Amino acid sequence: MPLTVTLWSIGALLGVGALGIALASNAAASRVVYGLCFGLSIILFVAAVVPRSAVALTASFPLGLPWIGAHFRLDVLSAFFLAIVNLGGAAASLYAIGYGAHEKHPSRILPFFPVFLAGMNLVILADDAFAFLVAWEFMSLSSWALVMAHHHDAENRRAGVVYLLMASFGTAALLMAFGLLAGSVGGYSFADIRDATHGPSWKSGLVLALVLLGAGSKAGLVPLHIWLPLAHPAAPSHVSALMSGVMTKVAIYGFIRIVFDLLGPPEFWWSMPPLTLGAITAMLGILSATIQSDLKKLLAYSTIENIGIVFVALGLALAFKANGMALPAGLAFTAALFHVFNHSLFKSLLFFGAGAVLNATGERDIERLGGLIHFMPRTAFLFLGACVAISALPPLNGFVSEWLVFQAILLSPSLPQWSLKLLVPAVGVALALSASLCAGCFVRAFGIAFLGRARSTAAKSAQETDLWSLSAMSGLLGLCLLAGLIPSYLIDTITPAAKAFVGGHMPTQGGIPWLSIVPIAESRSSYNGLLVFLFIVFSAFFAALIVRVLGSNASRRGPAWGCGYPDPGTAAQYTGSSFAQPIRRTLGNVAFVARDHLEMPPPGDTRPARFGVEIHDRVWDGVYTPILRAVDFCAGQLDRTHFLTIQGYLGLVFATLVALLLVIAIWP
Amino acid sequence: MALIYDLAAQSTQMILVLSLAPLLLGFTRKVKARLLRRRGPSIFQPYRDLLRLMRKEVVLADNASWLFRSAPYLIFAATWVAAALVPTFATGLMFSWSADLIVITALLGSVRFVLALAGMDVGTSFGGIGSSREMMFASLAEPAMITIVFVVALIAGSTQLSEIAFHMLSHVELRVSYGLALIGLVIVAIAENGRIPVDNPATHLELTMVHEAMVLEYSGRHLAVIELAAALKLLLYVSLIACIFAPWGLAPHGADLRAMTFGAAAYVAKVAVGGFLLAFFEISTAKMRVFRVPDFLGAALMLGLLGTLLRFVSGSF
Amino acid sequence: MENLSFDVAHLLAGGLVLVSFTLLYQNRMTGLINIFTLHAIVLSLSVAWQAYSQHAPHLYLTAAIAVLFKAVIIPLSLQRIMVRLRIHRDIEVVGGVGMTMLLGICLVALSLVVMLPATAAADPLAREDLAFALSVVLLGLLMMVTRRNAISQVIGFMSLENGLILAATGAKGMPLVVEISVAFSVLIAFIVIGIFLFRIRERFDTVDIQELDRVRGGRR
Amino acid sequence: MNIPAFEPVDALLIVPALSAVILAFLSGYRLTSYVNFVSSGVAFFFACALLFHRPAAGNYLFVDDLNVVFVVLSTFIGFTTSAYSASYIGHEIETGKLSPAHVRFYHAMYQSMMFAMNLALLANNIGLMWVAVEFATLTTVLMVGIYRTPEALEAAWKYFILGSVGIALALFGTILVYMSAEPVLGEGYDAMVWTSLMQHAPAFSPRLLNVAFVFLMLGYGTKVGLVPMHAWLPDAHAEGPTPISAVLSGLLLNVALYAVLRFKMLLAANTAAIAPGPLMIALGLASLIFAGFMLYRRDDIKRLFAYSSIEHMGIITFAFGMGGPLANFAGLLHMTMHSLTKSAIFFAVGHIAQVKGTQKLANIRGLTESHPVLGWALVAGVMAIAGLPPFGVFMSEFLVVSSTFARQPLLAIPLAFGLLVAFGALLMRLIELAFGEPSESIGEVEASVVPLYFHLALVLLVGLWLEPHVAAWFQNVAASLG
Repeated sequence: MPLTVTLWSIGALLGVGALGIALASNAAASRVVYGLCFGLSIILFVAAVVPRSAVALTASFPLGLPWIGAHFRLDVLSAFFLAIVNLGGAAASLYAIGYGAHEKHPSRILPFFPVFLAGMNLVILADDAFAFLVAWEFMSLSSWALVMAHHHDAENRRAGVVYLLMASFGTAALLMAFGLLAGSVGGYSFADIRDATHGPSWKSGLVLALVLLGAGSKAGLVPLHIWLPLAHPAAPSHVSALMSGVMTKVAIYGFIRIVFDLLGPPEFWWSMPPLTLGAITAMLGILSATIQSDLKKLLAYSTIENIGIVFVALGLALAFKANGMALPAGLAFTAALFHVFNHSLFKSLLFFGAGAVLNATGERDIERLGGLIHFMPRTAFLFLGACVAISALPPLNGFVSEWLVFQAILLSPSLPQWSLKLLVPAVGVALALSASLCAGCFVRAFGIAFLGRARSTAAKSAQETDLWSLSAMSGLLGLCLLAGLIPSYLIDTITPAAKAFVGGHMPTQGGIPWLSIVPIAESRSSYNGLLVFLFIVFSAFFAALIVRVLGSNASRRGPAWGCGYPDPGTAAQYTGSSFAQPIRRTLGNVAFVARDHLEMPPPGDTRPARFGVEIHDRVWDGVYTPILRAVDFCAGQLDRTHFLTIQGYLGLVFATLVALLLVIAIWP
Repeated sequence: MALIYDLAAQSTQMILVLSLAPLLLGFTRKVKARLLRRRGPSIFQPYRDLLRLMRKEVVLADNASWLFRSAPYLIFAATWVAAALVPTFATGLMFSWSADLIVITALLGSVRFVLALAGMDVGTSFGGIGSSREMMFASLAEPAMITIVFVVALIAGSTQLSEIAFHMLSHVELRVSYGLALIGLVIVAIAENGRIPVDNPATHLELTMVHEAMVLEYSGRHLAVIELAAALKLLLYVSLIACIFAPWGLAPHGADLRAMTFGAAAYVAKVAVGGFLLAFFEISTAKMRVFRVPDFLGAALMLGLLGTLLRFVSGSF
Repeated sequence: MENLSFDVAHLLAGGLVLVSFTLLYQNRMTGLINIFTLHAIVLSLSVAWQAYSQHAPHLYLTAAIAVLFKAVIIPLSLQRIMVRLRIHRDIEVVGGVGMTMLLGICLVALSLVVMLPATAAADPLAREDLAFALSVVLLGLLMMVTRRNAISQVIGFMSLENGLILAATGAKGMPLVVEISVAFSVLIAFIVIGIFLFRIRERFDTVDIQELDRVRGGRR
Repeated sequence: MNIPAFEPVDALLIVPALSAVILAFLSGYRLTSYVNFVSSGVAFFFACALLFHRPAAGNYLFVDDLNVVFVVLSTFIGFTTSAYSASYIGHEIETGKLSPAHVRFYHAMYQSMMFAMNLALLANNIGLMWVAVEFATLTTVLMVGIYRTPEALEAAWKYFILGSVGIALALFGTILVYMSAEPVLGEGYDAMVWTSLMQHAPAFSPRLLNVAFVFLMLGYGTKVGLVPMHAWLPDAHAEGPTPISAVLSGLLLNVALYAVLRFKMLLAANTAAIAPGPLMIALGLASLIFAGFMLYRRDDIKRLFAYSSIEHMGIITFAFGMGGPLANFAGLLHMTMHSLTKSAIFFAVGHIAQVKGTQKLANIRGLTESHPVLGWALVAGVMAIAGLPPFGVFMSEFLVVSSTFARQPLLAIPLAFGLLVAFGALLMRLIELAFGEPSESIGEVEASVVPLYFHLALVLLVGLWLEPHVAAWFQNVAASLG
């Protein structure tokens, strides 16, 4: 029954897409379309979370490959991810009811937005390789169309090229992976693949590599992440939120589905690529985020960081599962899914905030913002909440998942393999490093954009955003708070998935007094967000009370003190790049080559001194530039054959003929 | 009955740390002065300062926002809670299980987060400089702290401070990783509290200052609360070191009043020693340039990592 | 008798290869055309002999077409075109005559190596024929590749086609030979008398194909 | 000599031939294009009739599962293209690019070309098939040269020379096949008739067959447009009238491919002979990768898609070379989808060239904004040809790549590489063409876009839902291909 409802509403989403084409010219179109999307997403969400028996529901249609058909399956994992996708979808639609009103060319967005939602849902439901890949590419294509919505900007066009190329690369990789899994007989349905006996370990290793390439390129795993910071900012903000907050999660779903489910029992070394890549991704992602001045680019890079964290957790789960340590495996797996959920919440919220700022000021560059906390206080508050959450600070939800990951790491000394013994601590340090850098990054983002004084007239004239957007954002923040204060319920909802995919799960959290969570045992570690939160609130009020009793309440406004220097005007504020400079200097060169140019005119010269920073992305320079060069070179060399004389062409044919005849002549 | 007893013990600890914090500050200053052959202010001077600040009116910068005004209380509250969760005279207090060592670290992280934002709120160049440097130091100090937590947790098999203290008490043994963790923790403590050689709490108009730069715009009661929070933080780290590496005299869970008073006495003694050592260290070193600090903290990080690796490679639990 | 028929067929086929070589050797236009006429005559003779020895009357028709068309009409028209278009009399050869001759010998060797073992089953007459035919084809192709102007290319193509006809007639009792040869003649007619030289004549002073290639202004 | 009973097979030949003769004498482009359209429709109708009624194989003509696929496909595309060419030619006359005399000639040639292709597909006799292909070459050459511009003539001349050489090689191969069959089947027709050849293939002399296949592969491969015999293809596509480009890509290449397939089956049936697969795989991969790289430097929109045709012919040849039910099915499907999609793209390109007044990529910008109908159609078409779902090409490429990777990973990697390289080029071009600031245009679309959207709709339909009967039909064709 839930599956039927789900499929019907997905069909309805496609219908809404068609409606979008029809209504495109109409003024009220956007409200109608987004409203419908909101309703359908809510239905899908409910259908996903409504309690069911543990057995998976399946359905199949005579579509796709004729002799296989299209299979759909709703099991615990897909239900969890469906909930995430449609929660994000609902939030984005609600936000877009208000946000979409500012869109210049709705006709380039309305048809694709519902289709994009439908595509993501289909990926999660697909139960055979063909349907999976079709849905996967469907998702990529529709989001690509959305990225190309503002196509007059050359930067966006470039983003479109890079995005779709990387997406197709990923699809090709997944396609080969499925080819290996299905074997030459072509048993493409996941059921067949599960039943199939799995070949030698090199084969499964190859599949793992291909899946890392395929899912990783979609999720933004280093070094396949380059499209992400280009494409996510290019799209309209509610779409960026979906791409960053939700689509990357779909990619992670793909990874889990193939590696934990289809690929059979893991071997311990499978865990090493995800662990290593995850750690590297987290570090590079957050370091690059810290130096961005484009708010949406910054958010995109931070998405990359979070993806890295998730992959680390999944790698741990693999390692534990391979060694038959059910309980730790369950812990790591739960941590991964928990973080997936959290990130989908606060990343969407952050992009919504960025979109609100973009609408209010027309600026994405934080260097030209500032003081927005005065002009759009509600947005500022919600954005701040999301910043706290993503910086993994208690008592919000980001901390809980990161805490669980650390707990899982603390269990890993009992892993027998030496390689893992050496790898895991390093990964743990990388995680800690990225977490603290993340805090710095978001202090910078919020502090420069929302605090201080307005750096441009655009920022001065900003207005608070509309109620639709605010309600969407508040809803998300509320969920962040809930997930942070009483995580036990969420953990218990993940439990069945963990049981099904890694064989173990955390102890049931429901019964524990005071709603606190206990990963393994009370004596090892426990955390109670609610209590900590209440404590802080209580003691804050207590302190305020004491001060009120003992001290004076007198206060007056005056010019800023600033060590007695007269107010030097807004330009003298600390800028984003100067804020990032210490980190750029100390850690930056891990991720990129940053060179500072200081041009100091000689004494007596009245020119202003100039300071500039040029930043080279190591990944881009190291991996992609050579590839592009090679392709261009080959194209250039081969292109000469286009200008031969007819003799030249005849010569080619002649040579081929003679060569083949020689082969025939010497053939035994 | 037992509940009330536990509650009492817990609240005693909260009051204790709150009242002891300024004293530690004053004591350290006094010792420093003495070591420098000065008389120095009385060790109760910090209390007086706090009271005077509270009575003064607050001068808010023109574009200070609600964040600026609420930040001090948040900072104070979070620090206080964190400090109250570290066993001082007794382990296994009522709420100690509601947060483990990682949570305490993270709570301090939130404090820093709010403080850095408050520093940027008014929009002067000093606040920004302070925040940016604070975050840079934190970006190394926090992972260092986490690695130290790893070491300790891997030794004790738990991240619960009470459990750790208990474990340390029960099997006293010398391990290399202890030493590494201790040194690392001391370095982190110095950096986090902005003491010499990382920062100089006694100066105000110096462009290398960090913590003082962030709170530059604060005045009156706000400043008072922040200063108190800073004092609490210092005490927290001292008692943390004491609880992990010198857990002697800690009263076990549900101990009677005598044990507790004994524990309290022992605690005060430990704090005094800590304060003395701190003062001695501070007068014997000079402040370092800002961009040398990362190396200083990096050392802590490396020590922590080394310890963790040792623990991973040698025994499992 | 059987023996004689074999010898004659062998002689004629070999002669055809020989004439192909002389075609390769030629570097003057008139000479080229005359030699080609000889080529066609030898072909028609061998076809006729095949018709006789295979008792296949329809092959006489093929032979007749060959004589009439290739030995009379084509050479004449080529002469006319040459005169009309004032094509200069000598031919550029890519990489020199000696080189081409050497290549040609290698090609003949190759075709023998390929064909003789392949046709072990067939009767000796067919074998020899086929081997020679293949070498004529390859030589024709070689000529097309190495000659620079259109007429010599056309001649190369026609000699190639002669080789094909030789093979077709050599194949015992192959049907449709006549049709095929007719179709081919049409093809050649198209090339030779055909619209193209005239069209090209309209626009270029020469039918040197490099001129044609120059038209392509870097179009991609 | 008794008159045989009326057969749709004969109709397929008679109708085009007759209308070719008629069209040669009619004038006035409305009438002639109408006649052209109608007769193509009738031919398509009879082709469909073949699905239900198969005549017995004769000495000259026969019908089996394999060539029915080709016949239906080619008559269908001939039909839609005639519909498209009606409006296209109209525009060419208004702009004075073509004189009425030329148009008469054009239509006559169109029909005779259809005749030649049907003959080539239906021929049961390798000699007859050869003659038909040669005739098709002649007609297409004449149509490529129809604009009389130096470029057009040069393209036609190049096509003519290379095509003739190819044809000659193919003939030699044909003779060799006869020679190898003659000892078994005796002199006369039997040794040239497909049906009997297929039956007795195992007994033929393998070595002779090997040599024969080399010649046939190169000869007919020239007309398939396989690298390195491809040189004629881009110019011929670019310089001829657009309907002819569509027909060349959609039909002629398939017809040549059909010939190759037939001989491949012959060789595959003879176990002693060298397996034909590797040669086809090699040529296919070469074409795919080569064309993929060539796409980058093109500046003429029709040449761009001509090279993409080479690329896809490479994929199809590769698939058939791999063999096996999956790969063969994929090859057939891919061929069908490519014909539909590519002709659709050429329809769109023709309109674009007319509204923008140029074929230069550099001067065509922002189509989705200036001409949404065309622009989005082009986007859809290129997405489809690039093998993105939900279009049919994806299904075939999915099968090719995955089945290859399961059997020969080392072959699948260059395959996927070539696909990606080509996709990169197409994508860059597409984004320049369809997005950004629109370039100035000289007209609006007055020609009909129905055939264009009809093809795309078909491709989309197949991508989502392949009709079971069609699937079953393709499957047993694939099985018969071995």
